[in-house]
Amino acid sequence: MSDADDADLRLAEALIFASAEPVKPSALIQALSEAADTDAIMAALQRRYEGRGVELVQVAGGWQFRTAPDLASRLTRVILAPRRLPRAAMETLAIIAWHQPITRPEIEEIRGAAISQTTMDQLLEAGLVTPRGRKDTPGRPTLWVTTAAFLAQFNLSDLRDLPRRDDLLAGLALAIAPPPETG
Amino acid sequence: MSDADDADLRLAEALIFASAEPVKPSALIQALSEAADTDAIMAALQRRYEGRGVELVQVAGGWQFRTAPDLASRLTRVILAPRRLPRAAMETLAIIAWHQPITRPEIEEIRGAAISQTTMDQLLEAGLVTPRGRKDTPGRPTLWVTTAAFLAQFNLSDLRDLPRRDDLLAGLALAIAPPPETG
Amino acid sequence: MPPADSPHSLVLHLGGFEGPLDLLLDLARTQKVDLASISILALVDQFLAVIEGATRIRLELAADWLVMAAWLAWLKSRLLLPDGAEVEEAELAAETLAARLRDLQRVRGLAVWLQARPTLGRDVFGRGAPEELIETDRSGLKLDMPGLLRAYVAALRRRASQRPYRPNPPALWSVKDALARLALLMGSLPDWSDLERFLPDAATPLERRGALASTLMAGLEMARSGTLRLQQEQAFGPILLRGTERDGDV
Repeated sequence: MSDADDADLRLAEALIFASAEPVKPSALIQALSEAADTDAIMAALQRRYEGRGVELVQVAGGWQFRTAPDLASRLTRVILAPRRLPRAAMETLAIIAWHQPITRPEIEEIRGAAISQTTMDQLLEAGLVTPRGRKDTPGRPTLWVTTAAFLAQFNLSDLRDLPRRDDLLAGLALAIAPPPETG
Repeated sequence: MSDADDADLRLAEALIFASAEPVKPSALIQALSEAADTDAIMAALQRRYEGRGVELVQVAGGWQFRTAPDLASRLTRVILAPRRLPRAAMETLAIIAWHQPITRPEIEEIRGAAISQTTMDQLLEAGLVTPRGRKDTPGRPTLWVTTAAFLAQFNLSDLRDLPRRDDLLAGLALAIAPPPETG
Repeated sequence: MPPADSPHSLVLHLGGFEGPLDLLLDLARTQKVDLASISILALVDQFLAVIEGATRIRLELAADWLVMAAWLAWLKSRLLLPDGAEVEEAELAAETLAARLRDLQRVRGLAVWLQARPTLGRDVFGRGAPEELIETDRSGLKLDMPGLLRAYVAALRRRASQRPYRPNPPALWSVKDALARLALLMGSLPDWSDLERFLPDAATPLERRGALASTLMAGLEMARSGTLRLQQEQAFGPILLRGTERDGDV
C-alpha cells in the first residue's frame, strides 16, 4: 500500500472512530484525498480489524466500529453505567441540599417551576432525600431533608462541606434580588 | 503470543474501545483472565496501534483510545471542535492545577485580579474543576481542585505530568532597580 | 480607533488586561531591553504613564488599578531616596512584586503549555459512539458535585430570569362576603341560629376556618350596628345569632 493510501487509511480509521454516527460513503469521499480509492481503502481497513476485539461493520448505510459480538458477554460484567438523575430531579436535590429543611411549595418557589410527583419519587427511591417532620404553617406541609446516602454519594463528610452559596453565586446574587413591585 | 494472551488482548481492546471514559487498570484486571499479565498485554496493544489513525494512550489514570494528534487538522474539517477556553479561564485553570486545593481569594491573589463568575462557570461547565471541602480558616472558603476530566482533556495521565513551576519561567528575571547614584 | 502604532494604542487596550498585575507583566514582557536586566523602576514609570494616559482620555478605571498605581508611585519615590531604612523597605516590596510577576508568568507558561497539548475534543477525539454494554447494571446513580452545583445555579438562574413565582392565594371568604351573606340569610331564619349555619360550602379545613372567622367578624360588625344580636352561653360554646327585627315578637 502506498504512503498516500496509508494516510487516507489512517484518516478513515480516525474519522469512523470519532464519529457519533455511522460514516456515510459520501462523507468518506469528501474527507479523503481526491485520488483515494475509497472502496479499496475500506476493504483494507476492514481486513486490518478482522478477528480483533473491535470490528468494522456497515450499519445504517455507513461505516462504524463495533466491539466483536463474541466478547459481549464478558464485557457486560465490567462496565457499569450508572444513571444520571434527570435535570428536574438534580435541581430539586440541590435546592433541598442547600435549603433544608424545606417544604415542596418552597422548593417550587425557588425553582420557579412546579415539581412533579415523579421527580420526588426518583429522589425518594434513590434514598437521597427523606421527609422529616412538618412545618408549623397552615396545612402543615412536609419538610424535606437530605439523607446520609446523599452525603456518601457526593463524598461529603458533613453538610457543612457543601460549597457556600456565596462562593457559587458571586455574580448571581444581584440577579436574583426580587424585582421591584409593580402596580 | 499465546492464544490465551490473544483472547485477553482482544478483550482489553474491546473494553477500552467501548468506553467513553479512560478505563482504569483495576477495571482491566477485573475483566481479563486471572493469569493475564496486564502490563504486557497493554504494551502489546499499544504497539499494535502505533502509527495508526487511532492510538492507545494513558490519561487520567486509565487507558483510552484517541485519534492520532497529527490528524487534527484534517479531522476538524469534518468534526466540529468546541471553542477554546478564554485566557482568563486558562490561567485560572493553571493556578488551580498547580496550587490545588486552593480557594478563590487565593487564586485572585496570584492573578492580581478578581475572577468573574463567567470564568468559574466556564470551568465548571467544562467539568474541569470541582469544589472539594472547605479551608479551615475564617469563613471556611470552598477549596477547588481539578477533575479527572481535566487530566483527560489535556492528555495527562497524572497531575505529576504537569511541568514543574521552575521549568516554565522563560527568562523573566526582574531585577530590582539599584538606588540612584547620589552626589 | 487610532492605528495600532499610535501612542494611545496601549491605553485603549487597557480593558483587555486582567488587572494591574497583568498589565505590569505585559509591560515587562514587551520591553525592548533584556528582560533579565529590566528594572522595577523603569516598569513603574511605564505603568504610571499608561494609567495617566488612560485617565486623561477618561477611560473608566477600576479602583484596584488606581490603588496599584498609587502604591507603585509610593514604591518609586522610596526607591529614589538615598540609602536608608525606607529604601530597604522599598527594595523588599520591589522584590515581592517581582516574585509575584514571576509567579504570574509561570502561570501563563502553564496555560500556554496546556493549550499546546493535544487536547481532547480539539486535536484528538475519543470514541464518538461509545457502546453501552451495560444493560445489566443501571441501579447505581452517577452523581457528582459539579453536576449538583450546575443544577443549583441553573435553578436559581431560571428563577432570576422570570417573575417570582407566586402561588394563587386560596380563595378565602372575606368579611365583606360574610356581611352580604348574613344580611341575605338573616330574614329567612326564624330564631336563634348557630353561626356555623351561615358558613358557605368550604373545600378545605383552611377555607372553613377562614369563613368562620370572617363570618364572626361580620356578625360582630352587624351586632354593633344593631341589625342582629349575638349570644354565647359558655366559653367555646356555639355562637348563636338572630335578627333584631324579631325583637318585637319576644
